[in-house]
Amino acid sequence: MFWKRQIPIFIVTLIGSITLFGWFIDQPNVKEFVGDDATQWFDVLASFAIILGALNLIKLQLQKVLYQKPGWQYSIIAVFGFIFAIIAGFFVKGVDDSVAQWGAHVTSDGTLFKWMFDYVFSPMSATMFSLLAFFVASASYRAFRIRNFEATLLLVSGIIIMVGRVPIGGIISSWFIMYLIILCLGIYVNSLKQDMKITFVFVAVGISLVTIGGVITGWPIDQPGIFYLPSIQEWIYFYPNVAGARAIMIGIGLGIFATSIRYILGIERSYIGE
Amino acid sequence: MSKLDKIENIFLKIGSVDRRWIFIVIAVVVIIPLLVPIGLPIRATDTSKSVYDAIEALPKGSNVLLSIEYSPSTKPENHPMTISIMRHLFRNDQKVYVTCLWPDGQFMAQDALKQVAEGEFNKTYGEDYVLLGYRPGGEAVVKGIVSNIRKLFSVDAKQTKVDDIPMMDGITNFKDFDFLFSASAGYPGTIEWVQYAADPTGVPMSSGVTSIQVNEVMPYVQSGQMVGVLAGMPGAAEYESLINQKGSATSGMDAQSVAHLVIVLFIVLGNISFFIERKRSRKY
Amino acid sequence: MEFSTILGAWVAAFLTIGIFSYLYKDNPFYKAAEHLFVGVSAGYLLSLGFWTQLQPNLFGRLFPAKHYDPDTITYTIYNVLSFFSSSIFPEGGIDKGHDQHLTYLIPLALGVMMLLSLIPRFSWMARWGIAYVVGMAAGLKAYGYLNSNVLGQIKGTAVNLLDFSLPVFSLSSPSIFNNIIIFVGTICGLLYFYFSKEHKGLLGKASKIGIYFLMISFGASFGFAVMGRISLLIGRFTDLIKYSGSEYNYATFWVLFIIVGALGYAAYKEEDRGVIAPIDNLGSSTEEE
Amino acid sequence: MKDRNFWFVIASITVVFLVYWLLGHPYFVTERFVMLFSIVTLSATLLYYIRAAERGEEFYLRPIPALKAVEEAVGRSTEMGRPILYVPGIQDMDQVETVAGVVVLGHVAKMTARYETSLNVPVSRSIVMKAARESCREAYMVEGRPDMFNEDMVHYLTDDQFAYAAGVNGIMLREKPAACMYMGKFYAESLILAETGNSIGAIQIAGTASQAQIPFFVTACDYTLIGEEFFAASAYLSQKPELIGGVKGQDMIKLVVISVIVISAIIMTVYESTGIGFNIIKYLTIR
Repeated sequence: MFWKRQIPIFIVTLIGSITLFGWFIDQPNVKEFVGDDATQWFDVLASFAIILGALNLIKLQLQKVLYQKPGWQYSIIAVFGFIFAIIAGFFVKGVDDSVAQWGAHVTSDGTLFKWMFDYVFSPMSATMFSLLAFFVASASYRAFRIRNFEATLLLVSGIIIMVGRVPIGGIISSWFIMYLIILCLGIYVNSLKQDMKITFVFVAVGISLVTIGGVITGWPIDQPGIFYLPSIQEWIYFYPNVAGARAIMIGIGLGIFATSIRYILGIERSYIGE
Repeated sequence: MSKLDKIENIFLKIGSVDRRWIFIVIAVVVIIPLLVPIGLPIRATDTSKSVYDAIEALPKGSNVLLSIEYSPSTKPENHPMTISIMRHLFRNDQKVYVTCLWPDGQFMAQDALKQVAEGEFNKTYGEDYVLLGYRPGGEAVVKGIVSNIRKLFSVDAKQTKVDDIPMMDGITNFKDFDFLFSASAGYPGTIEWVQYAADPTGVPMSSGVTSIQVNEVMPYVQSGQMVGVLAGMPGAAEYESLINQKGSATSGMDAQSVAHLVIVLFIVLGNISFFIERKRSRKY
Repeated sequence: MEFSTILGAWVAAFLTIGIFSYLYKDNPFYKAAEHLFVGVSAGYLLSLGFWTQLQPNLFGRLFPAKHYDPDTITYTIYNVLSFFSSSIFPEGGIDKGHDQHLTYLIPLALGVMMLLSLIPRFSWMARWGIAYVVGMAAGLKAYGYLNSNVLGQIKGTAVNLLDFSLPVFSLSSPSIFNNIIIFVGTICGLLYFYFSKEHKGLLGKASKIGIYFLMISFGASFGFAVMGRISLLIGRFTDLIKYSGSEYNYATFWVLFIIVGALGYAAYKEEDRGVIAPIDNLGSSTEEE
Repeated sequence: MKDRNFWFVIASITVVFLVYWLLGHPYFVTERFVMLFSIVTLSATLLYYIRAAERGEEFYLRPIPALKAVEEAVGRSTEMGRPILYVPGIQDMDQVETVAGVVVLGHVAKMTARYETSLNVPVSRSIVMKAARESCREAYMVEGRPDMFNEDMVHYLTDDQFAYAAGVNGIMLREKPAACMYMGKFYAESLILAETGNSIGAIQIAGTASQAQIPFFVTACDYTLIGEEFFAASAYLSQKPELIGGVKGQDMIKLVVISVIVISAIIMTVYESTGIGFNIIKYLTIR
């Protein structure tokens, strides 16, 4: 119990207090630990964690092959991929020492490792992510619903950003948007009053007002600015969006702060499975 | 069955279509504009313009630190930014120092330098630009550059001693740079540069980020901790139009525009069938 | 063009289209590409982590070339290691510009303990390393986040609200109206997350406004997320179009032809046997363990 | 002044610090004093309320609709005779959100035990599987229905992100759960899950703090716990005093932050328009 429970809690409290209060201590050793070594140690541990993960994965895949579980043929491919990457990483450099020594080979041109990066790793990781473009499209069709006022606000601001930020938003006239708004308001009025006549009068008056305005001003594409998509987009993005994002940011900051303090003081111990 | 009901039925039918049709539509609207460009005019947003103005205002021969923090998975968004920024810097005869916080970033930096510095501008390595390369440690690297860059980067990416690189004369820490541009796709990246380098030293910085990240860095731009930001591929395209040299982002913009419109259309169509369904379920 | 480049283009085209074939349905091409990806990325990250972290940063600090002296114990160990792998431990110490820091034996020990946790009997050993990571992150992040996310943002919001050098209203440039928007939005957004009082009356209204601001912000994230995904897709298609050129021997077309042909043939066969293709591909043939 | 020990410790720390300060504060980074002050005050506030709650003081928490909906959803599943699907995110236990997700799972399991509804929990990490199993077993024991618990209700699919999403989708389409709950850390798969859940007409309740995924959940799910709401959920459902105290403490900190914003804005406005006062921004800037 002592080794498994008390020591880890002690380590957290010790390291946590050093890294937290070290910021206030003007002493070279402490400063160096807080400013550099603490993170470097973390990176070293993270590399060990990567090795651990890789070993775990290979263990799983090999078990699959050995016991011939369903889909074991594919596991052979996974193991092959791993071995190939390890060979490129540790055994076959592909260039002379004068071009790249061991260690520099993972970041130099012309090596087997770079080839693997360029033609195997890059295309696959990029493609995995770009699959999401398709899923976004299908979700936007089948799942993004205007269920309540909040969702409406979200979708409308999302749509304005999406259209306003790309070139096509710039060629949509503000007058077109005004007509669109009139029509949408017409639908709203209709559902409110349930009377075709009122709706018709409302829409007719609205459309003629906009048209008169347009004729007088000569239909400038980006005037009035509050109906021009790139301008509204810029405003949303710079003001209401920042306000919301800032509230979330402060909230996250406080949440992380509170959790960290609970860790350091030993109130929360979930990380060791309690 | 009234006319309205018939129209409603059509919408409902469209609403329940197999998703593979939607996939095909998206693939087609992205591929066709790539093959047959429309050439929509690109209008720069204010945040992109501020980046351009800040770099344009630097006097000739300024020291600019360019930090590359992205991997191939976001290359389409970040790489065009890096290339445009390099073109702008080299055209104005600035000295460019390239560092990487991501290991894959070094590949990206090499690619861009090979294309722009060697291929287009014929600049001399070590005098006009230097690739300092990747150092592990995330924010520790940022802090290291702020306190003493020569200690952290004792050699460059080609293992040359920095003392032998002419343009490294007089560069000892972050304050010796006049500007920082970070092309970033996540952690460690722009946020760390703001927190540990730009905020404490007051050296102006700007950044090009992936679309997903924009909202995380916007509060910094708004409060003036950063000078503008390039947001995703459209941001890169805007920068290409600002420096008047088209690249891969510009050629992607037509596809991007059309795809966005189609997605908006999908949302609208989907919601129409949602409303019809809701109306009918209320009736019965 | 070099053979390795052309071969690379073929491999890349095959893997890209193989993964895209998942959109039609889960199939052997996708599964093969996916498993290859899992294996390669594990090995790739391991090699990268080793050569950019462990070798230069850990071993480079334990056995720096600067203090090389074969008579000391550390370098005797080093020379033994060097005998096994001269690429990792080159002769004369590792020259990465570091001084000797024997304190790095601590992370080495924690790391080795982490690896030992693979053995079920020692599975608790990983806890020490985890504890270090948790403690370090807690200390550093508590300070960093409080400084830049809380104090920094308070600073950004606390502006002169009645600055009459600015216009009262302007859409896309700083104005008093916009300053007030940010001020009110931030405070109401924070109040939405206030839990220990019922949201009625003034607090209720404020939190309602707060949630609207949050939703606008999420809307913007939504728009940007869609934008990012589409950009990446454009990037992939641009590459595929490049690989379809004659200098790559029309790799894209050939690969597309082969994969579509094979999938089409399989679908045709299935139909022949009277198996109706499932409507929703995602659920059709997923594997569960 | 109820908590004597607390005030005593605070007073002693202050005295010790004052003595240290008067002795010339060697090794202290003076320009970071504001920061040290905030860290100490904020931690003390937090600690005070946690201790108060542990002593038995009761705090009110406002109702959150999404949490009420959890019980409704369980009830509806019972009526329809269909299972409940619970996804605790795709990350490991080192993420705070996963931990919160597993805690909430415990409460959902209590409800399913009470209503005799079946529960299905696919997970993507083996450690999460162990933790989730324990938490379900415990819940069924507490409700006095250990007979209803079986280990397979929590089962491991795969570590890989998209393969996991595909696996969960398969379960949804085959079993047609009446309610789907997504509580934990999510990445890109959020959208795939929510879309499928939507297409089978399940009640969907999501909870996450992953900023980029919240919009997808808000638009595709019936209820969403946003950010801090999600972290507070475990306090709501567990009614454990130390957790409720923590929520109360964090609320107090929020009030402090809001007042600081308002006061600083007033000071800035007065300072810049009339020149009276001082530039508070200078004090908030920590190098």
